[in-house]
Amino acid sequence: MTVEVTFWSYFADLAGAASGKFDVPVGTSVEELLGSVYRSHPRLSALRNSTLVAVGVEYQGGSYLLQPGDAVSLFPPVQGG
Amino acid sequence: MTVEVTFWSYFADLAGAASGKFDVPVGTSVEELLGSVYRSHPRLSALRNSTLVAVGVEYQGGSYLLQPGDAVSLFPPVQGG
Amino acid sequence: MKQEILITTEAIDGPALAAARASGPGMGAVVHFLGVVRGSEEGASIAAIDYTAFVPMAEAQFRKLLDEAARRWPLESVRVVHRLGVVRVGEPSLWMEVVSPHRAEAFDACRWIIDEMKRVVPIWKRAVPVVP
Amino acid sequence: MKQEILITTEAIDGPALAAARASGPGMGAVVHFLGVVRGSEEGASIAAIDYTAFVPMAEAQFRKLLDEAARRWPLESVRVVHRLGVVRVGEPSLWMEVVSPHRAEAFDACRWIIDEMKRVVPIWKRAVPVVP
Repeated sequence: MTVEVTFWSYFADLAGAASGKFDVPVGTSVEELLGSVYRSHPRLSALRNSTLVAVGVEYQGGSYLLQPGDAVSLFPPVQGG
Repeated sequence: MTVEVTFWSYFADLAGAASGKFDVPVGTSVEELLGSVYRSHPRLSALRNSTLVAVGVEYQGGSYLLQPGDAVSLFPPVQGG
Repeated sequence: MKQEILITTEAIDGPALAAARASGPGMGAVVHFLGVVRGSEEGASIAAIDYTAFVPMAEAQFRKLLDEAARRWPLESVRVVHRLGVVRVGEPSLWMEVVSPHRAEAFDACRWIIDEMKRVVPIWKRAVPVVP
Repeated sequence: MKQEILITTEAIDGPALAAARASGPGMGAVVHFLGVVRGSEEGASIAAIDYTAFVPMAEAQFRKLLDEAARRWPLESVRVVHRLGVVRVGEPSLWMEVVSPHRAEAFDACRWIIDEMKRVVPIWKRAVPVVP
């Protein structure tokens, strides 16, 4: 399946794109997907410890198993207010 | 000297007056003045433990020594807000 | 620190008061508190609360509190309005605004001023019962 | 509990928002918080902050926070407005209102929502430097 990954805030600058598409098997974990993302966008991997991951509009950890239709977002710490 | 004592809130109801005048020597303590007040207005004396005393616009304790021109206020716990 | 204290029988218009705020360069956080008369007092329905005050002392005590707040926290401005007379259920009796560089001190100072006000500012209330 | 969440590029008009508050019978305390853009960020002068957000997620996360606040405290209503885009120094980026029977829960809930917002609501800022 194809998973669309959106990069928010300065992650888009570091990735050189606002989003990317990744082909992964159904049931791939978020952690495995991040491995593919970091191979394509190595500048993002330096920030992996402060990276937040959402699937749809909910936060998810690395063990979440991706399903068809899932949209993934990667972003730095939030700064609202 | 004559000291004017003002009774605020329901202390005026208990005293039956908004204020009273008391003749005391210069240098009389607030505590001694209260003794005179309670003799004139015995219904106030039951509330002596929750009575607040001000001289002018400042709180004072029983040991404050009254001077000519001092205006004394007696009132129950405050309830603003 | 700028400070304004108003003890008045006029109705409190919170939005108009907020709109009249001067903006300052160090302003990062504004906290407003509005105390509103509730429909019951100690379990009984009421129509209003009638507030009275020893006004010169209330003003003096508020000034001392605001001076002390300015010593404790880095505040830009504090404004306080307390209404006197009959304040009907649903209407505000107290309005306060604290402006500071950051939110923690604005919240802390606002709560502290209200708590201290309820201890030292000579204002009293009398419930006005509902007339059937 | 009533709740309203608005994430918008429109300027925040705090007094107009406050004036639009519906009054409720259990309302005893209203706390407003206004977060204002300050003139410096990490020591450097700035002209503005440009806010961006992942809007659907920001709305969903705000909803979860307000639902959780309603479980923790007896609140009447919470309204939150966060501005996006370029917000100049001195202008508000965040407006919040918490209404409750008593002041303690209004202050506690307001602070908690802001603290949690800064942890989970996907909004980011970028300083806009002063152009000489």
